[in-house]
Amino acid sequence: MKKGVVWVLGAISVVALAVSLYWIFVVLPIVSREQTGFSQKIFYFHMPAAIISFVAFMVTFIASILFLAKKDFKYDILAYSSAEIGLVFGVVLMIFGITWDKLAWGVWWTWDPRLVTYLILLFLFGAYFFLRSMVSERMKQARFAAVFGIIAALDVPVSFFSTRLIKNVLHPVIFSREGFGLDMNMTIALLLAFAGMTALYVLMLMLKLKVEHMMEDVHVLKDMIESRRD
Amino acid sequence: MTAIRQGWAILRKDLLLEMRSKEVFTSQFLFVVMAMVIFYFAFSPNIKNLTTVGAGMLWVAITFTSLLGLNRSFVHEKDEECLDGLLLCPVDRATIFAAKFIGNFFFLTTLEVIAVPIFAFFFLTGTFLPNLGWFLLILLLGNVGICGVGTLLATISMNTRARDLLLPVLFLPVMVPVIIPMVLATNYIFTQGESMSELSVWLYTMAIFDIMYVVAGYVLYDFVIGD
Amino acid sequence: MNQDKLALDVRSVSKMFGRRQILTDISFTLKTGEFLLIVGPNGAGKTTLLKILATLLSPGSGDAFVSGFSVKKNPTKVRERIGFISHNHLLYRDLTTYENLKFYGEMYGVKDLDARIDELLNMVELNHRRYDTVRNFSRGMFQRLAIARALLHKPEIMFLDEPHTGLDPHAVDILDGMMRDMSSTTTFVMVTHHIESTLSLGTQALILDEGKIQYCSDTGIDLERFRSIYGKVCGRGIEHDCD
Amino acid sequence: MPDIEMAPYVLAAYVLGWAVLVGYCVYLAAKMSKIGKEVDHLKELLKKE
Repeated sequence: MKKGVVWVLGAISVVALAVSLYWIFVVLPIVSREQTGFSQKIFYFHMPAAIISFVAFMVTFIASILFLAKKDFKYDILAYSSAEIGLVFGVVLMIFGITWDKLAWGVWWTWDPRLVTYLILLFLFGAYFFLRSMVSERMKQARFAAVFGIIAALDVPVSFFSTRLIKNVLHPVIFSREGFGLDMNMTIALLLAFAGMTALYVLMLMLKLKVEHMMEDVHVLKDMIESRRD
Repeated sequence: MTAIRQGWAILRKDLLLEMRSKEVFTSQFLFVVMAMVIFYFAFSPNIKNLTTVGAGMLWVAITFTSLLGLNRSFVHEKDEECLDGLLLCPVDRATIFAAKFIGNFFFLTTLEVIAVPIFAFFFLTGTFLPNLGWFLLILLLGNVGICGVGTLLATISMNTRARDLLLPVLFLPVMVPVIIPMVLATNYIFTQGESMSELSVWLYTMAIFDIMYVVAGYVLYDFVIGD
Repeated sequence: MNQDKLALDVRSVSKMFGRRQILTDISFTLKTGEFLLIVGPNGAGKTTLLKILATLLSPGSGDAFVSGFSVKKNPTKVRERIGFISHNHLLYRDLTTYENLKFYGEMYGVKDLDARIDELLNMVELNHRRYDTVRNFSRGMFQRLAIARALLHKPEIMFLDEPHTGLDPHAVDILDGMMRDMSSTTTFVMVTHHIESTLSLGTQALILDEGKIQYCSDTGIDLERFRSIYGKVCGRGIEHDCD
Repeated sequence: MPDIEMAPYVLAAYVLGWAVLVGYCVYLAAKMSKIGKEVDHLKELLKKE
């Protein structure tokens, strides 16, 4: 891993996220009550987090397929590393999501389709890691996890679609995010946050992969020492 | 041709074994009836017309009961160490999936043939009868979904340390987005029973899910069976 | 049958379980009609090797060809041609003798299945148990039926994983008789502990230790060398089991 | 809810969200340095023997 890349990514994410915070809280005016007021500021971090966690799970999906095709452990490592980071962003997303609910509807939890979709998604990838912990043989673990990762990722569109269905029954559409109508400053804030989070995701992934490869090194070194003693 | 012959041999063997022991059917039947009794006492104090919660009760009962059967779908191979025997046969792994899937589907449907009328007798008023055909279609789609993804996940879980403990953890979150349209559609039939136009969206969702997961199981089965 | 056709062609097979190296770069060939004995101490990788050849495990790297078919690319073709006997009998306890054989026969697509089942049941002397569920069989009866099961489809190559373990004398007789009768037409690969009693059957031998080949005959067993390497690897003479 | 009452919720969400992201990075860094030490230790052992 190139140290320089890590620093650059780190710098990008820190600067972009700091500037975006400045933009969100200082530059941007508070929008009018009709447009949900101060709570709208959540949106600028909420949406990038959603997209990143979705992307992270897609990476898991693709890496799982590649693993089954090539049987190379580096894809398995990529798959579960990305899933772990996807879960981290998923948790962040849930924090923003339930706050949004509280502000928009006055309760911490509504069965908002997006929230439900992500709740299911978190459970799915929680199950993914539970499955991994239940298989000790490395090859089998990777194979099973890859199959379940594919199933879990296939579940995302179904889950999104079917949770939309409850929505149509329980609540008529209360609010649609498309109605925001972003102006110039809003777009800048959103793009900055998005760039910062993307850099952060790549950075986290690189660190996580590095950690996993170092753990591999530890095993190899231990084996070498043991084989010398024999 | 070969695949059909082999699939049929596996299926017939599983049916024969179950007919001899009847252990899965007996436990599933007891479970589903007791679940209904408990549901009655849980809901009846507050809800006058149990038909309004009927769809939820039905699918909760069926989903959890199906777990019992799915967990047992490999019990003979695993407990009697016959899995190697099956794997040594010149048979496509996808064929094993198809046979096990059809077997599970058959067992679950058999159970429902008995359990659902009992359920209807206990909880439902007759208003859904004109739409019986739609109701049966929902049951059919639900069973295909449960058994499609269940067969694949049961094979995974029986090969792990946790064995049958793992199946609910894997199976339920995968099933939730499908149980939602199943429950909604069933509820619609139980309580409204007039215009069927809205029903089609739910049926499509279930059908898409069914196809997706049966195909996934068929394609991915090679990776989950055996060591 | 062409005696020079290769029954087995193993090309640098390696296998790891997790981080543990079970087999390292195993290569050997075996001609059709030969009888190969595989011996070695516990944990030498004998069973793993046999399972790879029988397509129950995938080779981590390298490839093996059974009757010319790759275990990696053509496992189904391999499975059609092999019989496998291990200490697991691979029988369904709640099925009868006949139903067990019928099931496996259909899986293998055996022609004239009923006649074949008759013939085999006579051979292993279980015809009188035809309609009994096998649940209450003795260990020896299980093993005899397992032999019949493995022979159903007239395999070209038989893999035997310590077939003598836990057998009663009657079953041993049947097993040895079967191997003698078939040895002219069938290739055998046997993993064994009881080296002394089976050495007369073998035409080739392989000694494995820690996943590596220590001795591999190609033109018949050189008894001197075999004895000395066996002694070195197992720490005792061939009159003792190696484990 | 008036805007001014929303502010604490929004800020709390930001703080918590950030805490999770930063916390994960810190966890990764800590793990990395711990394993780094182990790798160095093992390499040294290997040299000595």
